[in-house]
Amino acid sequence: MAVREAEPITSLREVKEAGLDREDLLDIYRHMLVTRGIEERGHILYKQGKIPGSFYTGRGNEASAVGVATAMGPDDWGTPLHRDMGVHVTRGVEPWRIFAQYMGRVDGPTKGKDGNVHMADSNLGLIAMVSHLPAMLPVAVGCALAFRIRNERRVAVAWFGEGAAARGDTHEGMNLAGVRRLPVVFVCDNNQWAYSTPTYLGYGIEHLADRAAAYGFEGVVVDGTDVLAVYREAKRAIEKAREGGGPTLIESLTLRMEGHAVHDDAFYVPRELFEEWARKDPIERYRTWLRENADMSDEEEDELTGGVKKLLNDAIRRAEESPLPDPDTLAHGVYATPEELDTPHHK
Amino acid sequence: MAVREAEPITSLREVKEAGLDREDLLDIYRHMLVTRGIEERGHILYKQGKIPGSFYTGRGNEASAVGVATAMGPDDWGTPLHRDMGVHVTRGVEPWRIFAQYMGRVDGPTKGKDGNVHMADSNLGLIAMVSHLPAMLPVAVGCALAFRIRNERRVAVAWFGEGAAARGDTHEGMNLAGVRRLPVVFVCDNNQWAYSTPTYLGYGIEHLADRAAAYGFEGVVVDGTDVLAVYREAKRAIEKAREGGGPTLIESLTLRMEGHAVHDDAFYVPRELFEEWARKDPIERYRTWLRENADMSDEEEDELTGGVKKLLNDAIRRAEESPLPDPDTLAHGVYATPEELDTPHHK
Amino acid sequence: MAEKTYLQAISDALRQEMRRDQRVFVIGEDVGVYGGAFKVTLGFQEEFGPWRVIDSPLSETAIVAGCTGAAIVGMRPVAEMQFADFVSCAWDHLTTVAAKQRYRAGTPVPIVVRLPSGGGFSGGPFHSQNPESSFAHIAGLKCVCPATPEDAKGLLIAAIEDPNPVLFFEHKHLYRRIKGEVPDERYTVPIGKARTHRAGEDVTVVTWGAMVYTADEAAKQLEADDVSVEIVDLRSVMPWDKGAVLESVRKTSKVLVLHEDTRTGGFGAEIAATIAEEAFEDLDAPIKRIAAPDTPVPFSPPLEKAFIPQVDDVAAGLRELAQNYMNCLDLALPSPRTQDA
Amino acid sequence: MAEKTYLQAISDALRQEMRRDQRVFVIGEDVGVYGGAFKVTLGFQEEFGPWRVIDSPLSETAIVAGCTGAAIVGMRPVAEMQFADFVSCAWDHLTTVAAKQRYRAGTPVPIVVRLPSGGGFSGGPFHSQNPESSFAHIAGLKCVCPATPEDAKGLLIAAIEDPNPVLFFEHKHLYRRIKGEVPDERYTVPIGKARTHRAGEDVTVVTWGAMVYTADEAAKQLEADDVSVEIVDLRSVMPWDKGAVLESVRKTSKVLVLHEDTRTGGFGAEIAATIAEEAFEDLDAPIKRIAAPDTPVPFSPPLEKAFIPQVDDVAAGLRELAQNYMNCLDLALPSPRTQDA
Ligand SMILES: Cc1ncc(C[n+]2csc(CCOP(=O)(O)OP(=O)(O)O)c2C)c(N)n1
Ligand SMILES: Cc1ncc(C[n+]2csc(CCOP(=O)(O)OP(=O)(O)O)c2C)c(N)n1
Ligand SMILES: [Mg+2]
Ligand SMILES: [Mg+2]
Repeated sequence: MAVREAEPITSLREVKEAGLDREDLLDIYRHMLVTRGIEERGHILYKQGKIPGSFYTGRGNEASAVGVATAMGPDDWGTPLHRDMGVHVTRGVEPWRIFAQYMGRVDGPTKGKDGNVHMADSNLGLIAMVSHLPAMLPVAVGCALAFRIRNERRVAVAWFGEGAAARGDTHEGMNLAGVRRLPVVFVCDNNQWAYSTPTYLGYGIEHLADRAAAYGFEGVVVDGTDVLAVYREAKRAIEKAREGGGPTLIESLTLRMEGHAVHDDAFYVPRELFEEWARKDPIERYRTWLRENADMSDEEEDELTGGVKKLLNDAIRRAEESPLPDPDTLAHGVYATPEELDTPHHK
Repeated sequence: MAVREAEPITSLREVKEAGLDREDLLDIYRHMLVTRGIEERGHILYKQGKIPGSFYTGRGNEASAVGVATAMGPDDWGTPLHRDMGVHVTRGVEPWRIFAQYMGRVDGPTKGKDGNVHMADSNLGLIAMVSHLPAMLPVAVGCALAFRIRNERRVAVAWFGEGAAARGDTHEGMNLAGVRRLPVVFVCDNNQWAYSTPTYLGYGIEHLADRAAAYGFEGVVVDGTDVLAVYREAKRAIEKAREGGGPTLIESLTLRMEGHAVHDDAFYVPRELFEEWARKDPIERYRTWLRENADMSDEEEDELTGGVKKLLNDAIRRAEESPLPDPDTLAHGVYATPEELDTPHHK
Repeated sequence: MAEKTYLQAISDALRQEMRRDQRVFVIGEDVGVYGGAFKVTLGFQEEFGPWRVIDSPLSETAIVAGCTGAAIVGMRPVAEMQFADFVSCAWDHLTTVAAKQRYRAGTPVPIVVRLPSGGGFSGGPFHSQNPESSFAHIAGLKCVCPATPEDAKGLLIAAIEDPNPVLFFEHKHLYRRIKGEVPDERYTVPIGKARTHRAGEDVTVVTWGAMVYTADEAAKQLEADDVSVEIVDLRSVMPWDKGAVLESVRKTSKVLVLHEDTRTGGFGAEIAATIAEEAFEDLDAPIKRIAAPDTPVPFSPPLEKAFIPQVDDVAAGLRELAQNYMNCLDLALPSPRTQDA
Repeated sequence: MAEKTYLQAISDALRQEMRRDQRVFVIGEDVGVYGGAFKVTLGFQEEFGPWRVIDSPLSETAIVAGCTGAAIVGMRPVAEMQFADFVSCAWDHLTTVAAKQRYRAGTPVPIVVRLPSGGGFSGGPFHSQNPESSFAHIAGLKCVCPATPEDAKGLLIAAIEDPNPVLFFEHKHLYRRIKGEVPDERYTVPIGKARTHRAGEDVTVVTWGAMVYTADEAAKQLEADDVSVEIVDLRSVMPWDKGAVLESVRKTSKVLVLHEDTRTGGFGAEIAATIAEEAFEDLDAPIKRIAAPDTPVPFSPPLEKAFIPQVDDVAAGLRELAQNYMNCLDLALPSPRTQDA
C-alpha cells in the first residue's frame, strides 16, 4: 500500500473547513514564534554558560510540532520529544518555566532533576520524555489503551524520530495499537538525520509512513514545513481515532536545521540542503501565507512579535530568579506517596 | 505491496528445476519421518517420566522446517526455533543426541545444561535458541553481516513464530537486514497460534509477509504443508540473498497440530480446524506426492520407514545409556577459554 | 478465613481488587481464555470482559510500557509476565521510564508487574530465574517476594494500591505446594516490613520467597544440635526491612543470608554489606551467604539440584556458623582483632 | 611510549587491533563519518571502509545481537553504545543470549561492547549512569572499568582477545582529563587483576574508574592527618580481584568501598559482603561503603554534585574509619563482642 501524500493548504477556505478561525491562525503563528524564540534564547543562554549539560533545538520543526498540538483536544494526551518544543508551548507551558528547566532551576517542570526538553506538565496532558528513543511511544499507546478500556473519546499522540523508528519499541507500540485499533496517532518527525546518520543508513524504504501498512492502519506523508497541512492531517487522524477508526501514522518531512545538539556543526549535512530548506522555513512560509491569505497587517504582526519578545524577556528574567535546587532535596521524590494519586487522572 | 503467494508444486519437472533429484526427494521424506518420530518418541518418553521439565513438538511443521533446511547450503547458518526440529535433523544432528538432550544427559548438545529444543550443533551451522522469542533473529542477521563484511557467498536463515513477530527484536533485526541488504532469509513459522493467542490478537494484518515491505525487501506466503513449495521458495530466497539480492521474508502457513506444550490440550483451537489441517498433514501429503509423482514403491517406503524406526530405537537406547551430568560440573563452562576459539569459524 | 494455596491467594486477591476497583485491569500473554500460563487469571475474562483482561501480543515492552501509559492517565494496571525471565525484555522500560518518572517529572507510575519466578522443575535457564536482585538495584522500583498465601494476598493488594512501579515476584515452587489460612476480607500487608517466620536465639537467617521453607527445614535439623535459628522473611527486597534484620542480628550475633538467585552481586550482598557496616560490633562470626552459584540455571535435574540451595547446604552453613561461635568464645580474651592491631 | 589521553589510548588501541586483525570491526550509531559521539573512531571509516566501521540504525539490540551473530561465525566485533545508559536497550540480548550461550550451548561469544559511562557534566539521568553493577551480577559477562590510559589500552585489547562478552566501561570524565604514558606496542592487561594505585598502611580504599582519582585526592588530604591510605583500583568488576582486596584488607584492617553507581545493590555490596565473610577476623572497623545515593542521576549541578561521591565525602569517610580504629584500640580489652556474648 502506498502512503497518501498530503496536499499543501493554499486557501483560507480550506483552513476554515479544517476547523480554524482567524484567532486560531494567529495563535498558531504566535506559538511558532515563541517556540523558535525559546530555543534561540536558550542557545544564547547556553553560550553564556547559564545552561548546564547539552542543548538541543527543533529548528525547522516548529510547524510540525505546533500543527499537531493545535489539532489535539484538551483532554488528549501526548508524548512529545526533543524537537517538539512547539507542543509544550501550544499546550500552554509558560516559557519562564522552560528557561528554568534549561537552567536546572527549581521552577522548571522537573525542578532541576532533569534537563533540557526532558520535561512535561502532566496537567496539560503531556508526559515527560526520557532520552532513550522512542521509549515513550508505547507509553502513549498505553494511554490510548486506557481511553479505550474506559470508552472515552480521547486520543493519545506519540512522537518519534525517523532514526528512532529502527528501535523495537516503535514496533511493539505500533503493533499493539494496530491489533487493538487504539485511539493513538503516531507522528514521525522525519528530519532526515538521526544525529549524523542519514535516512538511507537508518532504514531501507522511501517513506516511513509505509510502515503503517505493516500494522494495519493508514499512513500519510505531510510536508512538515506547512503548518496548516500538518494541522489538517493531524486533525483528521485524531478525529478518526476519536471515532474509533484506529491509529494513523503521520510522517512529517522536515530538515533538522541545526546540528544534533549545540556541539555539533552538522558538517555531514550538505550545505545546499540547508539552503534549500532554509527557503522553506516554516515560520517564514506561514507568515507569508498569513499575509497573503489572512490579511495579517503590519500592525498585527508588530504587536504579535513584540508580545513574543516581551514574553521571552520576562520569562528569562523570571527564570533567572528561580533558585537552584537545594542539595538536601537530592533524595526527595524517588518514590511517590499515596496522596499524589489524588489527582483528577487517578479517579 | 501485496505479498506473493507461492503456487504449490505439482510435478516432478518443477522439482527438478528447483534442483532436487530423486535421492534428495527421498531424503526429504526421511527427514520428515525422523523429525516426527523424534517428537512422537519424545512425547512417550516424557509421559514415562524420562524427560524432565516441559516438552514441545512441531507437529505440522515438519515440511516447513525440512523444506527450508534442505534449501540451505552447507556453509550457511541458521537459528531454528522450537517447532523446527526438522532443521536439526536435516542438517545432520544424530537423533540419539537429541534424545540425550531431552533427557538432560551429558551427550545432548547442551550436556544437560539446557533442555528440549534449546540446542544446536554449531559445527552444522546452527545456533542454539534461547526461550526468549525471537532473540535469535537479530543474531542470524549478525551472521549475515559477517558474511557481507567478508564478502562470502553465505546466507543466514532466521526462524520466528507469528506470535514472536510482535517483539521488538524482530523489527530491529529486519530493519538492519533491510537497510544493509544483508544475505539473510527470514522464515515465519505461522502456525496460527502463539500459545493460546490467535493471530488476530497478535497483529492487525492478514499476512505477516506484508511486513517485508516495511523494510524494503520481498515477502512471500507459502503453504507450509507443501514441502516442495517451501523448498522452492526457500531456495529462491537463499540464492537471491547469496547473489547480493538482500533479504526475503517467507511466511510459511501451517497449523500447530498439538497444544503449545505437552501440558496444553489446545481447547481454545476449534476442533474443525484441527480436522481440516489433519487432512493436509505434510507428511501424508508428501508421501502421496512421492507415490504419484516419483514412483515411490511399497518396498522403498517400507525400507525407509523401517530404517527410521530402527534409527529411533537405537537412538533412544543409546541416549538412555548416556549418563546424567555430574553435579561437580555445575560451574564448568560459564566462561569460554581462549583455546575454544581455535575453531574453523574463528580464523 | 479459608485455607488456600499460594496461587489461589494471588488469584483471589486480584479478582477481589478488580471487583472493587474499576481502574484495575490485567494484561499479558494468554491471560484471557487460557487464564495465564499458571491459571492465575482463570475465569477472569468471563467475569471482566476482554478489555479488562487483555490478551496481549507477545510483546513485553508493549505490555509494561502500555501499563505505564495507562497508569499515568488513571488506571491501575497489573501486567503478567508469562515467566519472570521474560521481564528482561521490558528491562529498558522499567529501569528507564517507570523507575525514574516520579523523580524526574513528578509523575507517579502505579503499575504492578507479576513475575512467576524461581526454579526447581527443570525449567532450564529461561524458566527458572529469580531476577529480583537486578531490579532491587534500580532506584524507583519496588520488589516484593511473598512466601506465604496470606502475604501473597496482602502484598498484592498493597502493590496495586502503591503509587509506584512494583515488581511482584511469585515463586512458582510455592504456587500449589504451599497452603495457608487466608482472610477473606480485603487487607494489605505493608511493603517493606519483614516477618519473623521462626523465632530463635542463636543464629539469624535472612531470606525470602521459597528459601523461607528451605531455611525452615534446615532450622528443624539444627534443633537436634540445640541451636535455635531465627528466620527473618524479608517479604520485600526493595524496600527491605533493615531494622528487623539488624534487630535480629543484634540478638543472635550470627547471620546467614540466603537466596535462590545467584551469589555474586545478588541482593544478599547488600544485606551482608549493610550488616557489616551497621552491626559490625554485634557480630560474633563472619556473615555467611548461601546462594546459587554464578551460572545460568541448568536444566538437568542433578545440576539443578546442585544449583538451588538445598536444606542440607543451609543446615551445614548454620552449623558452621554455630561452630564458629564456639571458637569465638574460646578466643574471647584476647580477641582476634587486638592480635592483629 | 607517548603521553596520551584516556580517550586517545582507547582510540589508538582499537585502531591498532583493527590493523592487526581483519576480524575486528566496529559498529554503532554515528561511528562512521562522525567518528562516534566522543570521536573515539574518528577517521576509522576512511581507513577501514564502511563495512568495518558500520554506522548502524538507532537500534541497540540489533547492534549487540548482530555482534553476537558475527562473533559466532568468526568475527571479533566491537560495538559502541553512544552512551552507556543506552545499553539498557540491549539488556535482554546481553543477559539472555550473550551471557549464557557458552554455558548452555558451548558457543563462545567474543564480543566487546564499549560503554561511555559516568557523570559529572550535567548529563542528567540518561547520560551519566554507571551500569556495571547490573551486568556484574549476570554470570557469563565480564565487566572492565579502566582508570588510566595505559590500562584502557591494555584492557581493551584484552577484551577484544577475550573469548567472552566483555562490557568495556569507559568513564567519560576521564576521556580528556586524564593523561598518561602509554606504550606504543601491543600489550594486554589481564582482566581480573587489580592494580595498587597508591600503597598505604592504615586504610584500604577499593574502587575503580573515575573514583580512583577521587580516592587519590582524599588520600592526599589524609596525609595531613598522618593516615596512610592504600587504593586498590579493581580495573574490572567481573571478574574482580578478590585476592588483592583481601590482601590489602589483611594489611590495613580497615576498608572503604567506593563507587559512583548508586549504593543499594551496587557492586560495592558484593565486595563488602565478601570481605565480611572472608576477612572478618582481620577487620578492625565496620566496612564502609561510599556510593551515590539511591536516586536517578540528577541534572542540576548542585544536585549532581551532591549525588556523585566527592573528595570531601571520601576524606570524611576515611577519617571516620581511622577514628573508629582509635576507638577500637581503646576498647580492645574486653572487646565489644565478648560483652554481647
Ligand atoms: C535508545 C537510544 N539510543 C541512542 C540515543 C542517542 N541519540 C540521541 S538523539 C539520536 C538521534 C535520533 O534521531 P531521530 O530519531 O531521527 O530524532 P532527531 O534527533 O533526528 O529528531 C541518538 C542516536 C538515544 N537517545 N536513545
Ligand atoms: C519474549 C518471550 N515472551 C514470552 C514467551 C513465552 N512463550 C513461549 S512460546 C510462546 C508463543 C510463541 O508463539 P509463536 O511465536 O507464534 O511460536 P509458536 O510457539 O506458535 O511456534 C510464548 C508466549 C517467550 N518464549 N518469549
Ligand atoms: Mg531525525
Ligand atoms: Mg505460532
